[in-house]
Amino acid sequence: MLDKNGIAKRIAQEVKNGYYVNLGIGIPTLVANHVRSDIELEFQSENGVLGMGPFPFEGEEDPDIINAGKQTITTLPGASFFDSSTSFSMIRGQHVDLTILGAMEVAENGDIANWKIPGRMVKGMGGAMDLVASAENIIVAMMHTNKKGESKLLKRCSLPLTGVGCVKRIATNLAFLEVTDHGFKLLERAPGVSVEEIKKATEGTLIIEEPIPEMNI
Amino acid sequence: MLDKNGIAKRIAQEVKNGYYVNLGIGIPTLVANHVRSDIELEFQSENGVLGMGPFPFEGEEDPDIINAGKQTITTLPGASFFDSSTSFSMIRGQHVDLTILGAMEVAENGDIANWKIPGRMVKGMGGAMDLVASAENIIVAMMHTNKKGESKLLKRCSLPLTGVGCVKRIATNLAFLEVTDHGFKLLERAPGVSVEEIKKATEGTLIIEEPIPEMNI
Amino acid sequence: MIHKTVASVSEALNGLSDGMTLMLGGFGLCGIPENCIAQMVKTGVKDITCISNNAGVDDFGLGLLLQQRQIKKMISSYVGENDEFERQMLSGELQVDLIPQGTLAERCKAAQSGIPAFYTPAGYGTEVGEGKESREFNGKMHLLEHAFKADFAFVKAWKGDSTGNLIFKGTARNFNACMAGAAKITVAEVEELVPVGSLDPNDIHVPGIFVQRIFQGKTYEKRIEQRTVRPRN
Amino acid sequence: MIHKTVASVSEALNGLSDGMTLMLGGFGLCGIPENCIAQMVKTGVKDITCISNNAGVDDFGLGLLLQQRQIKKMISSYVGENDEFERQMLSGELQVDLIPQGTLAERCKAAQSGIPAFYTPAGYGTEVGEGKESREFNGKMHLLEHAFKADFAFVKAWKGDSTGNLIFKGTARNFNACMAGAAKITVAEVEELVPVGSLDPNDIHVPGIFVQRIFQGKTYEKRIEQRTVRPRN
Repeated sequence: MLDKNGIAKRIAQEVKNGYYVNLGIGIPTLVANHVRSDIELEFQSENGVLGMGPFPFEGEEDPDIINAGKQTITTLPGASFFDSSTSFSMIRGQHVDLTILGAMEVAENGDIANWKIPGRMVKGMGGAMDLVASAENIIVAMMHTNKKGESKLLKRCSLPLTGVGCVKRIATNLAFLEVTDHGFKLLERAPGVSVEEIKKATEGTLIIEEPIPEMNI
Repeated sequence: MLDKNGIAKRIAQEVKNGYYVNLGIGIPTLVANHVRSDIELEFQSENGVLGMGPFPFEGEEDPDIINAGKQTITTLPGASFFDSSTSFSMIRGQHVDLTILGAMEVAENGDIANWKIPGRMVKGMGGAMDLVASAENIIVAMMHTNKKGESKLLKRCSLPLTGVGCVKRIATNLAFLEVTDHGFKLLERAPGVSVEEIKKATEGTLIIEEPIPEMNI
Repeated sequence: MIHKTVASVSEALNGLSDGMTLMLGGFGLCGIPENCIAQMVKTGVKDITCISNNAGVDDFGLGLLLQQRQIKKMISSYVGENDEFERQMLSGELQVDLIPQGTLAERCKAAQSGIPAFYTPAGYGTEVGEGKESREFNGKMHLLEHAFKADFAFVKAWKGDSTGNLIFKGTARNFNACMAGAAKITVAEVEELVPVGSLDPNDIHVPGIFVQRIFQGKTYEKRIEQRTVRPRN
Repeated sequence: MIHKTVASVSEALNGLSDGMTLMLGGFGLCGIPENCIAQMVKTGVKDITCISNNAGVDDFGLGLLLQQRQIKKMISSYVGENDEFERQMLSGELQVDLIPQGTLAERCKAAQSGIPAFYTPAGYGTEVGEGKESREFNGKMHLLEHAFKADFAFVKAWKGDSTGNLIFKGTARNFNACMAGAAKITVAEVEELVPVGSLDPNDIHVPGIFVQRIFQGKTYEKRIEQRTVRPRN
């Protein structure tokens, strides 16, 4: 079974040379720490920066330089700042190659819900709806089940949707999966996790073509 | 009767404090020379400059700094450069207060034609269609008649239109007129020009409320 | 050159009245018009509709106006950092229109640019698309979205000059650059008002034509929401 | 950081073939991609559709491609400075689509921004509006206009770095900034390729994400169309 860093590590393997990548809040943010150093890539943050670097050293925080999670950040050589409209030109215009974001629910048809629990939690969708409606390449990073132990990989989402039929791959603490026309296709098991465990934790249709390899992370 | 500079001089009186002004090619360009020096204004050129100044001194021409007529220009303190999309945001978004342009024909309902003579001359509309479709305040600068002596102030335009019902005022070598719901209203006569002469040179409906004052330029 | 400097924030907000619709720049607390917000708290203007990506935090930014119940409606994309906001929303005291961030930015940009409406894929098939016109382009469904209409836009820049030219620093540019010129009157507050001619015409982020009033803000707290740092070695 | 520098203009144009649709930056002869055009003349690529505000003059800019009959169709707003153009158009050898300049710019911008279509008042009630959908917004009629689709965009900047960040000088920015990122492949030619990190991230006009290939042009003639000057006193 993977922890959050493990999930990030597995997703980092999906980052290809030359990619512009947008990372959501939470586990996705950790992906930056695990990309192979020989991969050329740049991180885009929708609040208006390309070429994000690591957090600043203490005392060097600049309130005018933050990421979409409102965290103080630094920039790398070659970075640029721009306004929100230009930022979403990059996103909607499919110039961002890979979007990695968290989810409350993913459905076997690729639907995703991650912005609202009616009557209980309403934080807003931020840039997530633009990202999932536009990106060709969307990976969800999340736990396989919620705090109550219920599956987050469903036949149909029960929560208000963020986007329809858009999720391509999913990395969880238990597995790495692909969304296909016929359901969730199990690609890899997390270290030490059996196919049976993944089956039990997945409500949506699970396509299993044995043997299912264990992740190599 | 006015020459081209005279027409420009009359139009210059319409430029109010705080105006952003777009000048077309030809007579409109001359307006810049005649605005009262205590008027605060800025000239916008649709190729991407705000705060245009006079032509450069010989030897100081910069091929990268031109106006929409492709003439080398200078900029004044407070100027800015921007791309074509931003330029037309200024125009379509009605941030430009006054547009002064030439015309081949103007109709009594405010239609204007100035970009095409079918089969003979096709230069294109450039930014004129955006300007006339957007500006609240459009003044046409032109000769009252064409080279053949035919009126350019018509009941209906015969040439392909640049815009519909958009012209507000017209300054010609003979007169200063306003476009109203009922036709061209004669506001002023050019120095030494009689109402009779203006009548003869105007094909469209001419509204005359005597006495018609002579221009004060 | 057209001069737009006003003497004070109070002069800058001249004409602001109850029930108006305002645009406010900033992302989180980054690049927010601190002086304009403080002045609104002071004047007590109420029943306002705010178009702003976020709603501040409980005790800063738009949170200050929420505390005073001055806001009737928020049009935002993300409001997760504000408990008072959530309380007012769930109790029905506050109307809230949550829209995708890119759509928010583009509806500002459209207002600035004289584009009355445009199509975007964001939100199609979700609650956001309910009741909206949709249409297929290139095999993909899109929603028709309209330009905002606002009475005032309050934007905050790093440097500006008397003719309204603005320059931003870092990610404080965000919505400020899209909202300038998107309302009937745009008020810019700047950290430093510099002499006309001292800014390079090539480096202007917002040309002065989009700004009607400009003033130098008194102080800027620039509060950081998430102070994240890394160890020195 | 992603490196995009290519060794030569010939490498930059790799994949360009007959019948393609191209965007070319520039206004008149100001800011045109001189090296890319020269290379196209050299390769003899033909039947191309050019989206470009102007068509050059008889012996420079796109006029060079017109001379060689390499252009099948021009999509422009103003073509008044080119006799050969007028001859080919009137004889029917050349297809010409004349569209308002602001619409041209916005259709590029829309392609760059993933906006498939938008409404503009420009051209309503004229030939330009014939056969197009129209619609009333705010009591005024507008036309529905669509994003362009192009295979290559050739843009020219003053300075650029290896990751594709671009900075323009003066009015040479024009369509170059709107076309970057508006085609499948954007090629930027620059007067000076500077080291990554030497451009201030606040001053970038076109962020590198919109550019796929970049190279330093060999020479720039930068011909002036209308040399206008004033006397020294």
